[in-house]
Amino acid sequence: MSVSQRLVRFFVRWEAVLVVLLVGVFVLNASLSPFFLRRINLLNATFNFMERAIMALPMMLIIIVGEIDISVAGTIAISSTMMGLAARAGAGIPVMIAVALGTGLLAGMLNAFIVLKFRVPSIAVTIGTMSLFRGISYAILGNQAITGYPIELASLGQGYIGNTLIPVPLVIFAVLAAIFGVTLHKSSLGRSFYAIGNNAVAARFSGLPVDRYKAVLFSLNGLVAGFAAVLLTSRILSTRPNIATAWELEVVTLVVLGGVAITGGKGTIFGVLLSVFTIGYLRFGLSLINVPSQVVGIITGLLLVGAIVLPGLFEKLSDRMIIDRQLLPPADPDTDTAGS
Amino acid sequence: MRRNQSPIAAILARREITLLVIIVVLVAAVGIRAPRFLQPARQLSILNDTIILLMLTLGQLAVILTAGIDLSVASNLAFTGMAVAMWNMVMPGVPMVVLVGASILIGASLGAFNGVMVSVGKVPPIIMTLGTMSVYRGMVFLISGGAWVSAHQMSESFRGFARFNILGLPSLVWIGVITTALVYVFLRFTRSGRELYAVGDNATAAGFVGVSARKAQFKAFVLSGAIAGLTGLLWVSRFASAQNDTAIGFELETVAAAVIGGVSIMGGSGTVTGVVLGAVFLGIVKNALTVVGVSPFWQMAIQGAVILVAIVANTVVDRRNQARLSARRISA
Amino acid sequence: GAEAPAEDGTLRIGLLVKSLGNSFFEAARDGAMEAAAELGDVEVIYQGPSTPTAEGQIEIIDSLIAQGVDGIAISANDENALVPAAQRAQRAGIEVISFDSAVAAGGRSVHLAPSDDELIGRSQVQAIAEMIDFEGQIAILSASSTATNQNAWIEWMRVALEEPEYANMELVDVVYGDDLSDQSYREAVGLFNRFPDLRGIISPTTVGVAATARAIQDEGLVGQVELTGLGLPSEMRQYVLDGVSQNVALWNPIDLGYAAIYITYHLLRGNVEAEVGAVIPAGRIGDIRVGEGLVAVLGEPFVFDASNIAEFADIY
Amino acid sequence: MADIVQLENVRKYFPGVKALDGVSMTIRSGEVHALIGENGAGKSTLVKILTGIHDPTSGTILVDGEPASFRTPHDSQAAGITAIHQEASMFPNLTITENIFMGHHLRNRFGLLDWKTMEARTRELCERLSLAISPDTLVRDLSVAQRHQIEIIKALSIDARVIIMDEPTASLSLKEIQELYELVRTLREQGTAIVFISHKFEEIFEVADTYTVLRDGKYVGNGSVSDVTTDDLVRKMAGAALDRLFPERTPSIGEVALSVQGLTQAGVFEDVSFELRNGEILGFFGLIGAGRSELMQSIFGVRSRDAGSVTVAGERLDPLNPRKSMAQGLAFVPEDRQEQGVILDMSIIENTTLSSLRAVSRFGFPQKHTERSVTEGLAKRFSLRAARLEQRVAALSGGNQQKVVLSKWLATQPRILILDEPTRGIDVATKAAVHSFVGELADQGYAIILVSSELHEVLGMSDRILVMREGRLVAGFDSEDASAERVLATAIGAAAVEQGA
Ligand SMILES: Nc1ncnc2c1ncn2[C@@H]1O[C@H](COP(=O)(O)OP(=O)(O)OP(=O)(O)O)[C@@H](O)[C@H]1O
Ligand SMILES: Nc1ncnc2c1ncn2[C@@H]1O[C@H](COP(=O)(O)OP(=O)(O)OP(=O)(O)O)[C@@H](O)[C@H]1O
Ligand SMILES: [Mg+2]
Ligand SMILES: [Mg+2]
Repeated sequence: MSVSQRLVRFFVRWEAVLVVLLVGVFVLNASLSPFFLRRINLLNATFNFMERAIMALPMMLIIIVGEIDISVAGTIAISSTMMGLAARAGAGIPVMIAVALGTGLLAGMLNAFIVLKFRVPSIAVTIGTMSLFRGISYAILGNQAITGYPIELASLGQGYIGNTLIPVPLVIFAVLAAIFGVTLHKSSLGRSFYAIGNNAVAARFSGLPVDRYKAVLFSLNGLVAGFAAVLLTSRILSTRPNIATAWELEVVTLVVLGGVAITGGKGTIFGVLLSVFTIGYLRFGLSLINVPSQVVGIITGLLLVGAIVLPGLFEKLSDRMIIDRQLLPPADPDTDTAGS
Repeated sequence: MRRNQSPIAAILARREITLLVIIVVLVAAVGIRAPRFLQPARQLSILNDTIILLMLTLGQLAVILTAGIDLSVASNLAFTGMAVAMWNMVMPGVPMVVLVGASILIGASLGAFNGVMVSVGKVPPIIMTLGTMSVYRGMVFLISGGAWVSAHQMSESFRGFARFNILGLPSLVWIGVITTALVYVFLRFTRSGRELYAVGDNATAAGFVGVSARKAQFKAFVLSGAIAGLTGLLWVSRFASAQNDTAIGFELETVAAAVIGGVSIMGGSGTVTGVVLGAVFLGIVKNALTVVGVSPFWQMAIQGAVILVAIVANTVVDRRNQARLSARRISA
Repeated sequence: GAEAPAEDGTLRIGLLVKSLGNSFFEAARDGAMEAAAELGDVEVIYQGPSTPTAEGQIEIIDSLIAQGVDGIAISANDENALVPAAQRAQRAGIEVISFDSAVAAGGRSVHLAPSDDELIGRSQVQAIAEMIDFEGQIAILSASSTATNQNAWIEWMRVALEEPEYANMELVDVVYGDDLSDQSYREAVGLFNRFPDLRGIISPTTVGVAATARAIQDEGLVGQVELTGLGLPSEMRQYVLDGVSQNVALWNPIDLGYAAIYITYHLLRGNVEAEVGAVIPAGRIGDIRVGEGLVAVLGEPFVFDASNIAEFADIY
Repeated sequence: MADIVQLENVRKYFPGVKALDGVSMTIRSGEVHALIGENGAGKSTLVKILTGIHDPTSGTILVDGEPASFRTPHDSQAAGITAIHQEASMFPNLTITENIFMGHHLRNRFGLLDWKTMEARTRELCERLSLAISPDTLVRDLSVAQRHQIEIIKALSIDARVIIMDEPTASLSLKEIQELYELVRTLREQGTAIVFISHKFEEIFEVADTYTVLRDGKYVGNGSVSDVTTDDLVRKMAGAALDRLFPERTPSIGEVALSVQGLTQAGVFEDVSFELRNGEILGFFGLIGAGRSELMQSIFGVRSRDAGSVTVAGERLDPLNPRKSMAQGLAFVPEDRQEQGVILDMSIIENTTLSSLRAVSRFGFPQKHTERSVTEGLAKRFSLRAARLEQRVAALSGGNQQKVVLSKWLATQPRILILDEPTRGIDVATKAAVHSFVGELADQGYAIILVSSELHEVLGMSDRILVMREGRLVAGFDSEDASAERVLATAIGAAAVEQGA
């Protein structure tokens, strides 16, 4: 393979494009703002997108098995609300966390139940439960806010590891990402998820417990949403029913920009990690030079589209190169197939 | 098989009927609580309130039929609405016909951008329109500089455009009816319309008979965009105010209306009748909650629950019909 | 506390609003720019999230901290949720005040209220009472149920309605239009349906009051259902002139932004201390007194009616 | 007999694959031209080039002696060429009428679609094939055989001069196949050229006049069918002769391995009871739609049942629990390989180990080298034709995909194998390999259920034959007293046989 071919081949991989984007974001931001590359700023900036980043992990699995969960933000709202009620009732922090996790889990299980029991497309079901979950928060809280969380709670969502400058949520995200990554890419479970996403019928006929895995993933998504609710609540130390508004599409955006096919069966943890930090730091960098938020929206939107178009272009290019090569008189038929 | 089914069973097997029954029950239930709700004037006002959702959902239908989705409709609406409102503000003399044409054109161009990137650039529709959802929304801010266009900055004819009366019905309703009829004819009686179904149902098979998936996707997005543009004008005229967050969050509502109306999110199946019922259903739910006097804090939860029930009921009934059909195969 | 100003002596102050693309805040920005021009050594950074969320505002506060601004004036989407971020800013030596919509006491020094909550609540009730001759059913159409300033005003309206002169008026419902045109419109129509004898609506929110006016007009209820509220003159001009609403009130958002910058500036320069009783000079507006709870009140809401609204409509 | 289409030195390269490498062929009117070759030889690719779906990389196509270029299916339709494709090419959610007219809808003078005329045409065409279905029936509500007939009607609807049939009989049963032969002959008499692709030689000798053989994308030879024997063709296709299609065995039948009692799913199969013994090949024959596949799916546990039980070694298998079935040594090769068999976007290795992940894993993590060696062994055993084992299964030809499915199930080291149409769509050499392999397995004591719609296969392979009709077991035969006539008669139903006789 020639150098140019190898280069083209490299860029066919989605992740390669994302790496370039991330580097580009860093270079651009560093040249535009002197504050960007400060370590403390880079670390602190993560506080603002870690809940969504954490949500992107189980969402990635759900999308890989060919489903989707639009109700995550609603789940965060209801989990935070329940957690707040627990706090009001005088519960300690462990109980509060347990309540949030439990609520999220229940919400996820409800999604799983409706999707799997009635065989309704998950996008339809979760559009409904999105309103239902958030609606329950409104019904409970009305125009009230829950405040007065114990200040110790803050050490979770806005705290640092020991005396370092490393944010707690970032570390939690790193640990979760490692677990999710290993599971997805190395374990037989992950292999099964890909199989299910590619062809659920064939997966079932191959003896994989498709429905059980999907139920687990929906529940897991709810559970993690409950956890995201804990982090967010601890970060803002209050709860209102409009908490995490419109996050559902942001989480989905993180996942699909990471190269996870919305039709299922394709995507890597590496891509999602890159997408999380690309978007996160792009937004942070642009806000450092005070670009209006709407313009930030335009830029991230174009980035999303561009990141998809580019690998496709490279792929076309590389296919053409390979076919061109074949059209030359075949020197050695063996290398011909092996080289592909 | 159809042929040995009784006519009544054939009617009941239609998915739309389930929804119609649900709607009738809903209206009756609300009517018992609040008899005023049943007055023709009220029903007309609900219809009026539902038209824009209905029109957008028709565009959404076209895209979903090709196994796509258009999440940029609401942003498109906001942008086009702002653009024509600003034009009207700057040049109040420009006749409405021109603005109508412009709104359709602007909307169609935004749709065409989606369409080109999806069909030629091979960007999955959901990603493309997630992107343009924020791009178009940001563009509203760019052209308006963050300011609104208010009633007094609009010409009399602009403000009155969505509500002047023709034969006892507001123009908004007429436009909705005409759009619905046109989309119906397009989907039922033109090759391009049928090709949307073909492409969404089985893209490979469509390729085998020379139906281009790319062209179909492009057309669907242009149609969706054109309708979104027109509704932009209607929205701004109806509320006599063009704002930056006009119709924010409306995109998921159109998807919900389509899904409730029995449109298969996988593509290839869905009808205009279903969409009309789906949009009307959502419109009734929203209006009924304000009329019945449910605590405002409960509205969202109830709306979510009702949507869930409708979707589940619709799917389950459909499945039961399917099962009946296949059981009959063996015995036939 | 005042931190050493930037090297060239220019103070950088962030004006953080609820969301960008809102006419009210665009006017406040104009006022802020005016103040900056007068003061000379101030640079205003106008920012806000694209949708009115607390999370979006927190993100911006963090970026303002990272770029080392000197002061931040916030109109908060959520008084509590912003507190931790605002405290982070304070710890970084940034002067944080709130204006228009408060940050809870722990997260700011001074709050610049456009007007006194009680005054707003009472004057709105008085306005609608005069329109309906102190008799009949009224309703309130608010923004979102989570908006704290709205809720404070509504509480005062309820209190005011206890007064004997309003004995013949009945508050039948409070509904929420979420500051969305279509939702507000629908809620207004819902009120007409549910309460055929409804006489008046108070809508203390700019989007809501305009949408309600439109709904009254569309339903042919002009004269039958009266309307007042807090509305931008530009948005409401048409309806006031058409007689849909006899008058609406609002403070001057330009002055609000203007004063917010002056207050932040003087606190930063150490010219005044943030304490009850402090008097802060605010350019053409004159002195502003910091009252109980470190709340400074800009003034009384200004009432726009057919005689004067056209004049203000061109300004904001 | 005029030459209609001539292909000269046509090549088609995909990235990494030379699907066609210099193929020439002449299609003449009034002639049935068989196109044969092993799996992956390039037959379907040729069809796609002729129908404007793929552009040839190089080479020329002449229509009536004039160079033609088929950029889209419309072009080739305009030239009078149409095809019944190997892959499912129907629109399940659309009506029969629509399926027939998609791509060339009729329009009235206003430019709008003329549904009346189209339905009338459809009705006409259906009657021509004596298909009694309303034109507005949705295709998803049709049986497989009916769908196939619609495909044929579709081809007829555009008065084609050349009709290409890519394995048209693969999912038809005998009755429909006979009807198809009739139709092919009628068309030939009317001067239509037919290109007929099949892996079943008896079909080729039954209907074809001439043949063209492809091997590895290359043209190998052509000639008149009357001049050759099956052996000749096989030698041309594979480059070597084939010993025999069915293995020679001396079965030694052992204990009961699987027992099915009163298994019922209302309206699908009713009250089915039988026993399967170790070392036995139990053939299941029936017409398409007899319910065999559904029965097998239910036994394996991927389809629910209303009543009855399945027992293996004294252990009852639960409904809808394929894991338990697998734990008891069951393996199930389903009939629809694209839908139920393979994961198209995953590699050969990943497909092969999918059902035995636990066996190739340590602590839940699949081990690369174990997976590879398992897959390599199986690929060799089935002479899988693939560039690399990491290749996506989607890039394999149909027959090779089937081999991957077989490999997957053998990797689970089963004791009881249920094979549903295991040789559908695979070439004769591989078919023989599968047969001998199935025979070997039986000899090693495996218990095997072989469901097939190919009577010869059932007769040639089975130790015992059960016949299903309309969801019920109607007869059982031992291999000695099973004859083609008797088995077929029970499958069709006595009345039909008398009529036919
Ligand atoms: N779209 C494609 N991309 C890449 N390779 C392909 C594609 N289509 C076919 N091939 C390859 O081209 C070769 C010929 O395939 P083709 O489908 O024409 O075989 P076939 O003769 O029809 O086989 P079968 O009898 O199994 O149907 C195979 O090696 C196949 O893997
Ligand atoms: N008459 C029918 N009408 C509709 N669908 C059918 C019919 N028969 C079978 N099917 C479906 O088509 C698929 C293919 O099955 P196939 O045509 O091989 O027949 P079958 O009923 O499975 O029985 P058999 O294997 O005995 O032919 C099956 O999964 C089944 O669901
Ligand atoms: Mg083939
Ligand atoms: Mg079968």
